[in-house]
Amino acid sequence: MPEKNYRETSRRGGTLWLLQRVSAVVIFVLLMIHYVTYHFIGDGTITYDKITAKMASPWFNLTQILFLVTALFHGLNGIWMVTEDYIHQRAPRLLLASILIILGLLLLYGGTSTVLNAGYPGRVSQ
Amino acid sequence: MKESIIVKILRYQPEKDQKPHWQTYRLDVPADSTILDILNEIHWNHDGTLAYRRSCRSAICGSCAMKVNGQNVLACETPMHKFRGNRLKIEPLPGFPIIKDLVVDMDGFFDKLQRVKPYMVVDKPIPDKEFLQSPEEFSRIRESAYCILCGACTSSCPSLWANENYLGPAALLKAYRFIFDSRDDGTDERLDIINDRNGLWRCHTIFNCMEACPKHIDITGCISRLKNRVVDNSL
Amino acid sequence: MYKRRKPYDLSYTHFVGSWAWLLHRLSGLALIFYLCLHVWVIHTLTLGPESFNRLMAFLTSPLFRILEAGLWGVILYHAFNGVRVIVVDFFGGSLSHKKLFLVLIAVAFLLWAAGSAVIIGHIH
Amino acid sequence: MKPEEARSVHQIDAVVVGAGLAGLRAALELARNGIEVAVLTKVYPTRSHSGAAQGGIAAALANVAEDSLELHMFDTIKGSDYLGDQNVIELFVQEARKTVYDFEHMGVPFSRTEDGRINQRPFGGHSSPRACFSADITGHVLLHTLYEQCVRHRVHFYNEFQVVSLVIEDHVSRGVVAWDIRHGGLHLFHAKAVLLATGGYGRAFKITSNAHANTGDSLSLILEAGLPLEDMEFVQFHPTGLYKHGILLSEAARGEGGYLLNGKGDRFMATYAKEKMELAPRDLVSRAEQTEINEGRGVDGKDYVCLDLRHLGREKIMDRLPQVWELALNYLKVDAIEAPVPIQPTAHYSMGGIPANIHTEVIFNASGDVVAGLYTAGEASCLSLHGANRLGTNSLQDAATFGRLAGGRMADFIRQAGFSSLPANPLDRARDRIGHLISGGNGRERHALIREELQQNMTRHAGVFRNAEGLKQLLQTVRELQERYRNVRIDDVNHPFNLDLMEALEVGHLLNFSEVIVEGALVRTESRGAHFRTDYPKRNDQNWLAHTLAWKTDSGVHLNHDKTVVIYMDRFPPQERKY
Repeated sequence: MPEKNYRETSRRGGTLWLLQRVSAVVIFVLLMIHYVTYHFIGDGTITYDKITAKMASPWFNLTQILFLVTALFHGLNGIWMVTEDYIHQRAPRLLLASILIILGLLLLYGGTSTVLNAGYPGRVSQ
Repeated sequence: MKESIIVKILRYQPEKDQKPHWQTYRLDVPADSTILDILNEIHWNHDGTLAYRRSCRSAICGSCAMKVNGQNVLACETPMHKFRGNRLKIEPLPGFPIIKDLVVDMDGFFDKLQRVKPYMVVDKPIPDKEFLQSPEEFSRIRESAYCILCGACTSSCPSLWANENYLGPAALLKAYRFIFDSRDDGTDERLDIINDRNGLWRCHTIFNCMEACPKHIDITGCISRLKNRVVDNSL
Repeated sequence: MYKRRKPYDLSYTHFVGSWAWLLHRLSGLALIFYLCLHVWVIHTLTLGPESFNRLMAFLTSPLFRILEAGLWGVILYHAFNGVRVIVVDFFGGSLSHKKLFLVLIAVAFLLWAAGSAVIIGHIH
Repeated sequence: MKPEEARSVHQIDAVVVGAGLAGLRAALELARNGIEVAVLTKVYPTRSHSGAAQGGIAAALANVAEDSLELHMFDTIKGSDYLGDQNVIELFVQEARKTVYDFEHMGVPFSRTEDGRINQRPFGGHSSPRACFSADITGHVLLHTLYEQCVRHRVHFYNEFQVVSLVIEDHVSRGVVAWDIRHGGLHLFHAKAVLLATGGYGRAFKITSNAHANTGDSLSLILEAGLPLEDMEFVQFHPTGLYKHGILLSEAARGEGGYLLNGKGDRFMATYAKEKMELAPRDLVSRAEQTEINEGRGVDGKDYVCLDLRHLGREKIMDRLPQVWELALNYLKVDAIEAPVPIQPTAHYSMGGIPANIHTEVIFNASGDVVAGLYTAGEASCLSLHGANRLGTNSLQDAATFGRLAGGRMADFIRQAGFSSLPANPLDRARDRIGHLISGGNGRERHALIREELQQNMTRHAGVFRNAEGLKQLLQTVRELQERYRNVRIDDVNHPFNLDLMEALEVGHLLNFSEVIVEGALVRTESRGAHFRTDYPKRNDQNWLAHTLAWKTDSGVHLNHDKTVVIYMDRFPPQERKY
């Protein structure tokens, strides 16, 4: 009997699969709210003042950061899942995983700092 | 009543061909012919070098799965009139290596099946008579027991095309058949085997397998239940 | 033996399920790309009102409004097909996945039409 | 590579030829006994035709109604038209229950009763619901479960190996020679014990429920080895073959309450078997159908009658008979929920085969001397369990039970036996045969045409009804075709997966034993079970309560009727068979 080992043991599969779906639900709700509030209510113009006014609310900022975290996870994990199908060697997989994680951290830092820094009108020079 | 048809077949004769090529046959066949009838007609009366597998011709043995006009079917149960225009394009199952013409190498397919411990494991004492199982418990595994191992599903799966080590829908369905059997005691081990990068998590609910399945088994549904079972177990 | 090497068999007739999956992947990749841009654009908030407003004026030009309507479509497709995937995965929707697809995509289309009308209406 | 040399020589304790129910069950038994066993199959194990059996496997479990071993035994004896050996039938019914429970413990998914036991349904000729079933895929689930268990017990499978000759010398079996279909090339298997379990030979007929692979290869090889075949004239025709295709619609369709209607819309079975109606045994129902057709009461004057399931309702049809429904829809575009399904009798099962004693050991004369190390089980064998006619669901049970017993018997034999020496040139016969076909010479004949002619003539003259005139004509035809076969030339001269070669070999086998079928039918001047002579319509116990043994010699078929039927005169004396 041919004994080829097809296994590549990784028990993360289930966790990532579940988180991908949980994050999807969160994003779905936040995104719809985001669209309604930004794009469909009002005249469609987005200005500095409008945004910073909203960012005065810590509650709003929290949702923005939550959105950023879930969207980054969902998107980058999505890329990971797609590439897992096509890239089978260990080395390129590790490389890609590192790139995705670094990219995620950078974007997380950039996004969070925007929200936090732009959220305080006092910091903005008149 | 006969009809004229044009049949293109992907030929590969290992002793002379570098790679597969198309060969066209024009012939007259009865209007109610199946794909297998047409192959037989070619093989018996026109070109004996054509190779394909067939046996029961009643859709139960699973020998004659092949790709016809862009989808995997069993040649024996598929009438040519399923496809319009009397033009047929017949290829071996995609994703599997070709041995000759329409005959593919199924060793990997059966090998993967064996990975999921495709047999009932019993730890409890064997009774004098049968193990009791309610009709409801039976109905949970009934559909999965219809699988004829023709390979049409696994061969149709884009995840398999991308990754030849993917267990594939047929092997996962076989795992389901035992994991959801009330008599079986090997569930945890089997769940552990399929909870793998090349196992459950390569299924992206694409549904090609269900389109291809000649027994119309809810394969994707079964795999989804397996995913939930694995996740439930680890939570 | 002849081993065929094709990461994707384009000649395999595409069924609803495989189209849905293919588009889901493509739309997903587009959206993650967009998300990166979005984070970068919003980052100009930290540079003060002038540069931000200048950028916004540029991004609310008619061309970008149309692109925005397109983006709204991509988001809706990905979101509503995602709903279908979740129904299949958790609510036993595998046997009705085609019907689900039709219904959800119809809803998504209506939302897209309504949303796009608003977005295009913002063009001055 | 040239076929002159063997590609490889394998020495292994046990070789099982055929991976259907009998072969796999024997292999499993051998493996459970710690014996190294090789299974050779022309197809893949799960592709064997046992998998097409739909209705059930008989065992008197009495799970849904009263039943007893005695009753199962009586039904089988009566069904066999008293040609069945009653000692074999007795052993069979005793072992049947064990076989089924063993299957259940291996994981076979049986349909269940409300209290969780194996469900049973009525079947033709059985006087109690005795058919243990799994919806309408009983054979399929049994076959797959056995395959799974064989995988678990590390049985060595040689898939797509076609056996080309038996190595038998001085009535001692020494092994087999097989052609590796996939790569080409001959393999010699040197074995202590060989089991022949290649199944039936329905492919000798035009309208048949059998698979393309059911060409009775080992029967022909037995004849070539100078050994006899038994009771070959008894071929069962199943009443519900799909019109024109011959594909089987399970007897379960009638077991679940389906009607048979003629062209006038009457349930014609009332004329032939008032009491059992549609559930009379197969030989009787097939003759009834053929009579209706011959006398112009077929549907629209054509050569078919109808199976009517409409009154069962959608729910029952889809629950119990989904495969029947789907076959009718796919092949005839008939929705069985709304319309009756056109059917005709179809060649289905061979009661005859390789003669063996109650221990499944192959015998070579009327006094029961055995060929050492050679065994047979399942449809290929003739232990004479089914006599002149088999009851539905007894075949799966036969294959499984005697497969199991054969495995045990072989294990005992292997433990005390050594390897017998091989003859000087064990490959000669196989090499000659394949070399002749591949090189072809000046031949012009196409094997497919020869086979087609054989099948049509067999169905016409050796079918449900037979008579001297037709059989004589048929014998002539078979001999002419045998002549023509010498000049067969195949298109494909390459070795890997040469389907042309496979089929040419098979046609040779069909021609070989068809002559025996016809000769046996011609000489047996009585009607018994599935063998019905219009010129001798009565059973004749005085002259013909005996088995037929047939040898092929240079001067034609040699018949012998000295082998007596085992009858327990005090318990089951022959009586008229009425239903």
